[in-house]
Amino acid sequence: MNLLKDFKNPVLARKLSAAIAETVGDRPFSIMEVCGGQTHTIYKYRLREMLPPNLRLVSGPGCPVCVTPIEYIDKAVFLALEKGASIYTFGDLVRVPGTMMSLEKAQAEGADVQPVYSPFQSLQAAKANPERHVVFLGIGFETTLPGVGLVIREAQRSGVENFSVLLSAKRVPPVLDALLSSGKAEIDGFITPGHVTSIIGTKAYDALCETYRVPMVVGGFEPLDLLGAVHLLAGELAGGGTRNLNAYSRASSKEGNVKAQQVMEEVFEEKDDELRGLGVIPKAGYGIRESFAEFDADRRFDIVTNSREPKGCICGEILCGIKAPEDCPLFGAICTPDAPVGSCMVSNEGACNAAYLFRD
Amino acid sequence: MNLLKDFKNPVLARKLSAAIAETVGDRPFSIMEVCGGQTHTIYKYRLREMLPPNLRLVSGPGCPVCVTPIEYIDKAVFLALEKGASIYTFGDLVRVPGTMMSLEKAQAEGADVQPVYSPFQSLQAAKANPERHVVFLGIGFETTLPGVGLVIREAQRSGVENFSVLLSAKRVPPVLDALLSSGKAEIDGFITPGHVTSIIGTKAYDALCETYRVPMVVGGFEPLDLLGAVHLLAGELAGGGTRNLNAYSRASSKEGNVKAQQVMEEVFEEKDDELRGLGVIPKAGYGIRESFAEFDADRRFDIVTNSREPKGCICGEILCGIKAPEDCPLFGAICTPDAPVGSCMVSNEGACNAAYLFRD
Amino acid sequence: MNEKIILGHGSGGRMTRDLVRDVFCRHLGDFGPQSMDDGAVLPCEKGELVFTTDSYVVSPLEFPGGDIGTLAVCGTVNDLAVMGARPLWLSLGVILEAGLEIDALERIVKSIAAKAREAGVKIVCGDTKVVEKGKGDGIFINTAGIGVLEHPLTPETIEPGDQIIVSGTVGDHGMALLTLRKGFPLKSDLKSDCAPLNGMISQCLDEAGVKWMRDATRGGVATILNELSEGRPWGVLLEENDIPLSDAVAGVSELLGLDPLYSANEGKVIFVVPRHQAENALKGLKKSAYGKKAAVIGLIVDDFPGKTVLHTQMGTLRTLGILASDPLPRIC
Amino acid sequence: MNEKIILGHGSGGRMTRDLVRDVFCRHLGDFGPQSMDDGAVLPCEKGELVFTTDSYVVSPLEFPGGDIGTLAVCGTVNDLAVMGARPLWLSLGVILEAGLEIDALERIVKSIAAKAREAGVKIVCGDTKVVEKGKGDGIFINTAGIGVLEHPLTPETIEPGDQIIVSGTVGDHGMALLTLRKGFPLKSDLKSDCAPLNGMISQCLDEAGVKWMRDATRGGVATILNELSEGRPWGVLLEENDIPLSDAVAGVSELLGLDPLYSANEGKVIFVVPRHQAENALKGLKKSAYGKKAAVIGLIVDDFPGKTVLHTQMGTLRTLGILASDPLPRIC
Amino acid sequence: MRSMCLAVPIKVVEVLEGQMAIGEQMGVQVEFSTALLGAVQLGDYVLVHTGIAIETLDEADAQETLSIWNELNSTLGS
Amino acid sequence: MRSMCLAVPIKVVEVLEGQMAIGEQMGVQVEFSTALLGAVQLGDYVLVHTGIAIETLDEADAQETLSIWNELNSTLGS
Ligand code: SF4
Ligand code: SF4
Ligand SMILES: [Mg+2]
Ligand SMILES: [Mg+2]
Ligand SMILES: [Mg+2]
Ligand SMILES: [Mg+2]
Ligand SMILES: [Mg+2]
Ligand SMILES: [Mg+2]
Ligand SMILES: [Mg+2]
Ligand SMILES: [Mg+2]
Ligand SMILES: [Mg+2]
Ligand SMILES: [Mg+2]
Repeated sequence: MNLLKDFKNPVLARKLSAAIAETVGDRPFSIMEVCGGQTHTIYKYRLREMLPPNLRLVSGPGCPVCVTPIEYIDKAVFLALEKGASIYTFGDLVRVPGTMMSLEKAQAEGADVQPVYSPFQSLQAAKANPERHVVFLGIGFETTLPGVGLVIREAQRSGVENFSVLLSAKRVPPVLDALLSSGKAEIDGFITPGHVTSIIGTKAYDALCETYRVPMVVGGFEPLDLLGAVHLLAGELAGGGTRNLNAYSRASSKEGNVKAQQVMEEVFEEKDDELRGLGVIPKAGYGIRESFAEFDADRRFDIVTNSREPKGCICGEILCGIKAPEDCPLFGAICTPDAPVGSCMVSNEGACNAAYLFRD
Repeated sequence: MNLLKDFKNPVLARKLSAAIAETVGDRPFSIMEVCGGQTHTIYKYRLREMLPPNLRLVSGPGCPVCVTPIEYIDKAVFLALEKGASIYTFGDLVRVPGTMMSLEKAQAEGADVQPVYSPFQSLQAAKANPERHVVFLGIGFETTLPGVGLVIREAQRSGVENFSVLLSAKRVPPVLDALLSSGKAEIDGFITPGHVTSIIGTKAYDALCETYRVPMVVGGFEPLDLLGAVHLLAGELAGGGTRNLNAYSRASSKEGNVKAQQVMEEVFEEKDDELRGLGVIPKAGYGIRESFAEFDADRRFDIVTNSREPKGCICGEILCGIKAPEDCPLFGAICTPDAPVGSCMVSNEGACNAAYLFRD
Repeated sequence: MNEKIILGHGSGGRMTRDLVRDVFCRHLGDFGPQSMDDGAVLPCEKGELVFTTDSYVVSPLEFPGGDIGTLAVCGTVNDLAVMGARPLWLSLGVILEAGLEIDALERIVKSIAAKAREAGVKIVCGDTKVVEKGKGDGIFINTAGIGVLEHPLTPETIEPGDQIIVSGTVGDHGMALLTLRKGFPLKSDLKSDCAPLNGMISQCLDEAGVKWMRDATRGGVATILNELSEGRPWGVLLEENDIPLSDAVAGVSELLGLDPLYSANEGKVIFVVPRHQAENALKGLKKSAYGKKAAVIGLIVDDFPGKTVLHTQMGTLRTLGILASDPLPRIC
Repeated sequence: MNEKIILGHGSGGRMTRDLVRDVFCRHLGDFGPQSMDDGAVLPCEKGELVFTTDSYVVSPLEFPGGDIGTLAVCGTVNDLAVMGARPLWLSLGVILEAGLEIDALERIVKSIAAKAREAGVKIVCGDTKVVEKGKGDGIFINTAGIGVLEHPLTPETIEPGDQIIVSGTVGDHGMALLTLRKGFPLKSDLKSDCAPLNGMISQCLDEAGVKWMRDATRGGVATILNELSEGRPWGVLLEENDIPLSDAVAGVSELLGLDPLYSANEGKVIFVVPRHQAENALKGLKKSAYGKKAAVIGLIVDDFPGKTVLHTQMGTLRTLGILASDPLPRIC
Repeated sequence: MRSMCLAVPIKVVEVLEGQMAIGEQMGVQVEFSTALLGAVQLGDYVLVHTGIAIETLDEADAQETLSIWNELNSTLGS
Repeated sequence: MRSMCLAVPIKVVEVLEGQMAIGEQMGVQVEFSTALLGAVQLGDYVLVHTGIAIETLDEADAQETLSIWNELNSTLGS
């Protein structure tokens, strides 16, 4: 079997689509796909076309680039231009506008900015260039964090002195908790993020389902994964169920990846943290533990920023599922992927970017 | 009057030429022009054509690039490539081959090599780029040395910490002394170097004239200056005189430039030194005094070289006036300005370079 | 404008186009290019010439399937050929960075010679400059090309029903270069598809009434088709399942989250031919080693005027837009 | 060869020529340039075209008397004109370094437009690339040019007695750029002489039987005349006193110990004309603003076959050789 | 280039020293860390995210999921 | 570029602070140090080597030298 192609099978897709329509009937429901990667797949394959019009898919706060505060970009630019650090980063971050400039523009000012596929590349670069200080931009949710933790642990183990991580790590369950407790977004069910769940396990959502009486289904990232998740959710919604289900069981379990959890526990500690547009959320983030302080760019450098959020951007409300990209007056006119105003327009996983790229 | 053009007057040149021919008659004489700048003028204006064939002009050891040992180039390359220093240098040095490579080739390996007109430019560059160490290549005879001394003094006065001088400073009188005492070159009279004399004064040659019973005349650098000097020398030679005369009195005096002598005295101290091809000559060079040790690149850096002189090059004998460039089997065939073997082929003031450039 | 040039201005996407329009075309006015075509049709006393230019700044200089020299010949030959010209003469301007190995330069020049020979073009004039180390990147090459116009295209006759053909697998060059990025832990047998296509194209022109063609370089198939459809009263409909894709390109695309439709090709042409000629066109293309995997991938449709739309493998329809730029390495 | 490219390879002197011969010409063989001329004569169906290319890498980008854009148009227009062609079309390839100010780019493009207008040529195609900061030097420009051959030169008819004419003062461009070197404590009103000379040249061609002409760019008058005399059964004899020299060029030359005969010009042409036409040629040149100081500076002689010899102001004779290279800044 | 939520099934083709392995996906080889997994076996499918395997994939489970969906046509019209 | 033995007569046109001056030679201005000379006057000719004045030139002496040479034709045939 081909685990990629088989989950794009259009015949099965049509079956799932029909089953979903039959299940929900004509009652209106809103489902939030939490993860930006899921949003990307939904737009890329136009999956909304395969759902009945009364079943609304709403993009959630799970795009790591989108929820990273603008101050983070300003810090990275500062480290690159003022401290002469080499910045290693996932490509998505390069074009996100900071208060003064993006990393791409910093590059044009002479900054050394290297897009990478893996955080390991940044540590290798630090070892290969002992005369430079390498900063890895460690942003992401629980999917990405264990890898960043591995690299920090390895840096300490091998005594690398010219390496640090500028961390902006977020946790999905507290964010969903805040979303649900605010009561602002009217969401009937959640497609929880498959790869985050591979790490943290489905058990992480049990309390949320119970507290807020809302069904959740773990969804993968192929078209069938998402349709399958919607199908299970539809069953719950139709029957008034509030279970915590798993439509991505080939890659995620109840307990999650215990080794990964241990690495996170060893290197990071929970903290209250700000998500862009959502404000400070209790326990929504991670910091680097004291025992690895030497690899914390925030501790290591005196970083000075003067950050301002762009005017008029409604990324925050979009991330909460309150508004859609098309509701933003800047969308497509002033804010485009060429000249993005907010972070949601930059990443391929951002709702505004996906809505613009795949617009009609 | 135009002090440049008037000393190129062809009518006066013909008069001097005729006077010289008449004065020497058909007796054979050899005259050495000590300075490389004089050699350059002689070739550029083909002054030998204006002298009787029995009056031979022989190039002397006064080309600073030519007498600088190959190890000096190797040191500069080492500082540029191994120590990451920015090298500021008179342009003539850039193409001189070292044992492994020239500074121009080091440049292609990433070295920062900047040709300058004045040593002051190097100190300015050090002030403007405090993150780099700037090394000025201080080579030259007494003409150039006071300026290098001024710059070192100014560096100390203004507390510049990222500046040093790699010194290879030579003194004309001890070199002439060595040449004369060796008895190898059969020279009947000397045209002493005008600009060196501006600094050290004509008195510096009194003892030589007396000891070796050979006439000397200070010569300038315009065609008439040189013909004028030859004219005076011709008179001495014809009459058996051994005086120390001055055909460049508009720019040099008996005492020389006392302020310049004081600067040299303050910053430098005499030492025995090696001249390329001539070997170590007592008191022929200068070192930087202990009180300015911080600006001495030799003291400041652990410089490692493994120098070898190129095989077959007879620069040494040419500098002594024993042989002419055309006597070198490599001349023009293997050794050319494009691919120089010895230093005499590189500088515009080198005998081999002048002979090649202005050959028929 | 008080902005500065950033990498995106050279991406080949919209930022590049805007820069060309707002800076070059605006100031050059009557003395500048009269169209955004890659080559210019020049009135000659008898017949018409095509004249084109491209600079090549690829990194690394050498890669599986070619090098910067291969690119410099093929790119310009192909630009002439897709204008309907027979490529005849190239100029060659090189800017060398001090520190470049002469051995590497020789290899590159040999590639240039080999590709010129294969394409049947002569390099008739050249220029060499050297810049300080740190002021260049090994070697930059410019080639300008002149060809004789033999088969003027007729985009104005394009109508719904006309077929879209691609001459082979899509995205190879861009994905091959991506896997070479320093430190990227990827390995594949991917090769650049860089090739001179004038022979293949002329065989196709002989067999089919080609109305329009274009080499799908920077920006890939999606960008080139957008250029075709933009402002037209008809649209382009692509069938995702029919687009030839090598396994390795598909694999790299999945691994890095990239869309091969936006990945550069250096040996692929998109053709528009009348429906009844499509079979002939394919037959003509397949005579060439470079056209063995040619396929019909879509058609001109009445719907979606001005747009390029993809019929996805899921059966849904998705508009293919133009990307702004990529934070990717230089690939041509 | 296991050597590396060094700056000297781009000096325009012998090292450049050797590199072109040993690397480019050798490997390109039949597919490479068939002569070392700056432009190529191309057989066209009716009449002949001239095609030429040059890259411009000058530093600083802007200087008194012009900028890199001015140079890029004038240099290529002049290369066409001195081949006896009427320049018609240019291509324009730019390589921009990230970090370049768009304002500066606009100024340069305006210069390009202005000079194209003055020269009466159209820039008919172009290309834009951007490289990372630190991989370029602001902007590099390549222009290729096409002209129609109207006045084929006849160097084979050159004979002793023919006159050597220069269209004005010598060495201005190179010396002007030298005084701009960072940190050099020199100031002067020196300006680059950069200008499109096709108008002036055509006026001269109308008046005089020009047998050969060349723009005296990198390497200066001495180098260009060496290229003329090399391998010929006759020699060139120059009269130092007759060579037009501005005071400032003479001054900088003295101060820095340089020879203005080896300094680059960007608006000067050397002509060889029959003795009886020399007066007409001068008259024709002086009609142009760029030829006001034109002068006869020497002649073709039986003596010194293959050489260029200078009759110095001292009345002696000195061979003018070709310099290997200079440790000087990039000037064109 | 998207890397943030992207994780792709990779078949292990070589197990290396130091908790590293090489995997393959449609002819493309990728080197990745296995530090977050237990021992990996040749032929295993793993989910690789930013060069790090985050989970072993359960092929049987995938197969089962697909066939459940395939069964939907017995209860619905095709 | 030759700088080593090269020294050129320059006419002082401006005296600056800090033992510096500006001189002119055929329309080219050069800034140089006067630290090795005493006070320089406007109109003085000085010999400038590598940006440093090393001597004040004696115009009268130059004139005399030239006229001595010019006298040579009285004793010789022209
Ligand atoms: S369209 Fe732009 S400005 Fe509006 S919410 Fe999205 S990112 Fe923010
Ligand atoms: S020709 Fe070359 S090798 Fe011979 S003495 Fe002169 S510099 Fe040395
Ligand atoms: Mg083109
Ligand atoms: Mg092209
Ligand atoms: Mg093209
Ligand atoms: Mg050229
Ligand atoms: Mg480089
Ligand atoms: Mg040319
Ligand atoms: Mg040219
Ligand atoms: Mg030319
Ligand atoms: Mg192009
Ligand atoms: Mg630069």
